[in-house]
Amino acid sequence: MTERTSNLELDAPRDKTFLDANELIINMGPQHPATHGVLRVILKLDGEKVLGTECVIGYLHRGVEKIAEHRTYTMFNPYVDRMDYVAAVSNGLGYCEAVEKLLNVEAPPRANYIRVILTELNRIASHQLWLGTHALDIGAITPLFYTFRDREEILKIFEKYCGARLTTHAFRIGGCQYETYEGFEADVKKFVAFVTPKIDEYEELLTTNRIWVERTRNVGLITGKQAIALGVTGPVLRASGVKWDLRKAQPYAAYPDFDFEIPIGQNGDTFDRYIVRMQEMRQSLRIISQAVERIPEGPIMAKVPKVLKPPVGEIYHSIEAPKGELGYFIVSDGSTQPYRVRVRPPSFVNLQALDMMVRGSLVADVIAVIGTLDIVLGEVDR
Amino acid sequence: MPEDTKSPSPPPPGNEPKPGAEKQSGAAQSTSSADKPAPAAVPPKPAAPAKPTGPVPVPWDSPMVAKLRQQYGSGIREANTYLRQNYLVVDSSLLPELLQLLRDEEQFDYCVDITALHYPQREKQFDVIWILYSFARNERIRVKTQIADGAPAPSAVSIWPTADWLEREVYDMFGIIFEGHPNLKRILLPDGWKGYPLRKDYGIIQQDQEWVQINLGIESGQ
Amino acid sequence: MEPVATTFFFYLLAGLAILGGVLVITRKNPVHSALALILTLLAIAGLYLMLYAPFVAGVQIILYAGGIMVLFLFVIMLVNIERSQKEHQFNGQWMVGLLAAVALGGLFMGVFVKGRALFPEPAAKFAETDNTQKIADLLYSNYMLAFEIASLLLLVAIVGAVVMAKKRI
Amino acid sequence: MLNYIQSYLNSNVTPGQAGNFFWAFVYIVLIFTGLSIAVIAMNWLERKILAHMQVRLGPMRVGPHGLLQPIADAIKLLIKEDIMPAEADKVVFWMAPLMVVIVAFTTFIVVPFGPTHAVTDMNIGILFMLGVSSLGVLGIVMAGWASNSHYPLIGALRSSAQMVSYEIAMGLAVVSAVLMTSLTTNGTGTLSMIGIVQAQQQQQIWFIFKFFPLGLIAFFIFAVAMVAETNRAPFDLPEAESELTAGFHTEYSGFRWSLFFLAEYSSMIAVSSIAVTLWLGGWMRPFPNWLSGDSWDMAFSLVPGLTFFFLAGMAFFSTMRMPKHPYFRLQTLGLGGFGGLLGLIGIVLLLPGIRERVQDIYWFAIKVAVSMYLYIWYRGTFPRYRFDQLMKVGWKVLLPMGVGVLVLTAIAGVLL
Repeated sequence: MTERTSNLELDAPRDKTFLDANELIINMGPQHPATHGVLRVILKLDGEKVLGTECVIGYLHRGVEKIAEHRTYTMFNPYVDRMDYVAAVSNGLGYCEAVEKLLNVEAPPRANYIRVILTELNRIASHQLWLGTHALDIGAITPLFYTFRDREEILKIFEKYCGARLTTHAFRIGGCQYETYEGFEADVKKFVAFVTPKIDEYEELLTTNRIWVERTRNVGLITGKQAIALGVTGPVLRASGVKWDLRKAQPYAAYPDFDFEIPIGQNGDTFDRYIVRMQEMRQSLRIISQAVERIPEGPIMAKVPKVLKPPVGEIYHSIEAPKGELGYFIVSDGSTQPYRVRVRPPSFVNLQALDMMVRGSLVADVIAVIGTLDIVLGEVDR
Repeated sequence: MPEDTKSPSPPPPGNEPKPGAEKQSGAAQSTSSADKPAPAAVPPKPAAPAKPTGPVPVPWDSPMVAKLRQQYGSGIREANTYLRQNYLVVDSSLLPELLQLLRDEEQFDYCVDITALHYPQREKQFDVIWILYSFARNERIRVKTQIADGAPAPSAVSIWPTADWLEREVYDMFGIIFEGHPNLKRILLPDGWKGYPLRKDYGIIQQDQEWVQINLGIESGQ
Repeated sequence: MEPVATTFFFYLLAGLAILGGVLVITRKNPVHSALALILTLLAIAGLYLMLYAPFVAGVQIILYAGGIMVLFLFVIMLVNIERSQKEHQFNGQWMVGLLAAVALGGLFMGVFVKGRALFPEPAAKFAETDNTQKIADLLYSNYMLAFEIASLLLLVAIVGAVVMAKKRI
Repeated sequence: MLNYIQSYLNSNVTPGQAGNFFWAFVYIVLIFTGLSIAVIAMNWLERKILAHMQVRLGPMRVGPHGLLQPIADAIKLLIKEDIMPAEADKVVFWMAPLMVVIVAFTTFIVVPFGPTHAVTDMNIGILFMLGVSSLGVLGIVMAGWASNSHYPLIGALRSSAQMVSYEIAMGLAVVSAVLMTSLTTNGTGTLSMIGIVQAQQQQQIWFIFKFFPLGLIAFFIFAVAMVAETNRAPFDLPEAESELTAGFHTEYSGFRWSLFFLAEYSSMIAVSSIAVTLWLGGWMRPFPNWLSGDSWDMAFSLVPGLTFFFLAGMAFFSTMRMPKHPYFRLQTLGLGGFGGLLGLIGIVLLLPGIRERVQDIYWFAIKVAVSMYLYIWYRGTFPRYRFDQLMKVGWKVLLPMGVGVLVLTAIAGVLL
């Protein structure tokens, strides 16, 4: 068995604390209830204190980037849904927009509005799933069921729209394949009205709960500077006080049309990240209700040829996925298949911060931090 | 089943005809034919077989580029804008210094991504690409360089800690060695794996049969 | 309540205590030894109960079997057991040990055979119900000073432990 | 025979004190079976109540409303493969669950379900309960160590540290309650469980309200410590499934695992019994002084029977609402039979000779049940404490509070 070796043993002499004779090496995962899939974390412990960690990833590696080189642009579109499978719509949006940019076409306004609505719904779904699992990791089992109950409503809308619930493949290069179904706007409005009090309900269970606050305050601290240096993006970066959201910084789709705020935190701890994500759900609801009010009439597909052959060139396009900056670097050689598709996965990069965030804390904090980073192993491993 | 025939993927179009072209923007596999020395006029359209007229790279003029050119002269091979995205093509020898400078003086404090491209037909087979972002300027650039197979690229871990895993992934997938990386080993594939899957000469269903047989106890993963 | 089958229970408990004691010194694995020691302590607690000393029995269970032994066991569990298992069980002083045991046994036998007259007749049995109250009365009247000194000693021990542990942190 | 039963019914001490082996044995058997049934019922109730708190239905398949689910679970556990890790310390691994179960059941010897409903009344009753239940940690430590695996060892480590720490706060709270017993007319206190309840009867007040708010604070300390003692949420760190997979019983499966389960629930019931005995008036019916008199006694003694009638009524009502499909015939019949059984029990409980004797058990059980419900409620509401926070709560909050309450109770006892 050529088992993966940990570098923890190798770099032992570098760190003074590693000389402690009481250390214990524990293997957490890949089959562990709190690693959100097949993440394996090797922990070096002194009692309960974490001296160092090493993530072993790749158990879910499917070679998405390699597959992309052997599929046409259109054929590859469904594959991106399988990366961050809880935010499939965002993945599709990023990919479609990147290819559109490469083709130099623009999706029509109506398509952009539909994209925004679905993407924001998906962001709420993703955050709800995060909240449920994160709370479960910290020991509060009840929020999980509440969030799944409400996420169901979003999935129902997706299902009505495109027939799929999770890996939606909702968008096409050049716009949307499907016109909204009859009653789409009403459904979305109903959902907004339904879920707004529910978010308060989650907060009621957790935000003022002493144990929750104690478990999350000053846990997994990361400053804005450190976050930037580690390339951390998304809510984790914003919770550290960096007001940066690609929807505002480099707007795409129809985002310039909407009025919304970027919630930020101050301490960069797990509690702030929780608050930021809760606020983000509210902001997403705001965007959705604006979009649904103003959704324009018109075509939903731009003029794109049946066979896509983008001109020779390369493009990097990124969007604000629920987990952070999701980028696609696509190189075209002028043929029908991309020469290279590189995905910049937010989960992968964010996971890198785990080691820094948990050093010196307790085992229970590792769980909390893995949860708060909101990783999806499908995206980490691709 | 090994021959899915697709494995050696379609030869990259524009580039390979001019292997090792020094002065050329070999790096810019993109605008293959648009291999103008940087500040030159609008390059000719790509001899793209397919589309009518796509957008073309135009020279990128900015104080920063001017400064860099002044400092490094011809080391900056290209500074272009394509589809409103700026990129630099530079000599690999300048890189450590240039990346440091980009972070310290030009405020590119966020390394978005590090990746690579493989052009088997070229003499210097690999493009290594750093995608950088500056919060202060709200600006994104790409820095590209060409390196030969087996030649090391400079590691950026000391500049941006985030480069750690990103470089490991490039090493894992392309076999590019990053000099100065503290812990360069495979990240997504198992440690004992042989071969670098994202190279163009690695077939799509190819795998390390030996590893699969030893570790999984099956004949083949296919 | 009147104890029943006194003889049977006495021999049972005494046997268990001796068995535990033997196991403590013969087991190679220190964890097994510690568990055997707990058995002994519990058996002795049972003997206390038979002697109409329920309070002492309860304290024996809470403090020795429940508190001290758990901590003791834990320390043993965290040390490297493999090494201790390779070491010799007994060192070369078994001769001395045997002599001491024989001497002690002889003493006990002598007392048992000849010394019946040394001990007074069994005192009148305290009713079980007020045994605990009697202990409390004695502790807080006649033996007040000794009790307080003992608690002071414990306080010193606690402070010392804190100081020693603090140094390392 | 009848005379024998009659004489028993007229006895006013526990069988242990009377030296009556037969009845002591009967009580042991009754407690054992009753406890097992209570654990099974608790299992079902926990799943149902938790499910309803979490907007789901819980078990619904096995039997009407999943009533037979615990039985199905038990059968599953019994026929499951019993795995012993190859590297485990066989003897200790084998002994650990036994130890835990024996300890959990032994404590019930002194639990007073009524003035005469206990196996025996010990002079050191409460001390005995605390002592024996403190042995439970031994079993957990043994299980964690014998599994020879990291997660169980950490779980055991956490559990022993936790139990030893909270035992102190628990002990202080108990002592302050015991102190209150010494304020009876004869002047001496008692550690006997029955004596403690009788003291409350004599002083005409539940100790939770004694020297308000001192009794309440002591009860609160005990209520927190007892959750920690039994390793339940939010103090379930030894078996925190998101951190340690299952803590000390990670390596256990099948029957051995079910012994841990049994022990956990019976020790929950045991500590709840202590709380009820010490602070909530034990077996006493509500308002024995305020609503006194023969007619009130009569009315309250009817409640147990009526409760069973109510349950039986619910069962019959559900029987009528069962789907008429032939597939459900067996279930319908079963539920009807169950209702009939409950009704029968209700009738028996209404018999004059029995109802006076049994209502003590009923009130005691009701109080324990409330406490058990709280356990479930905590589990549905609270996240889990972290280890250092747990220690902080134990040593820096509960312990000083306990000492303070003890001192203040002593002062209040002398002055008032």
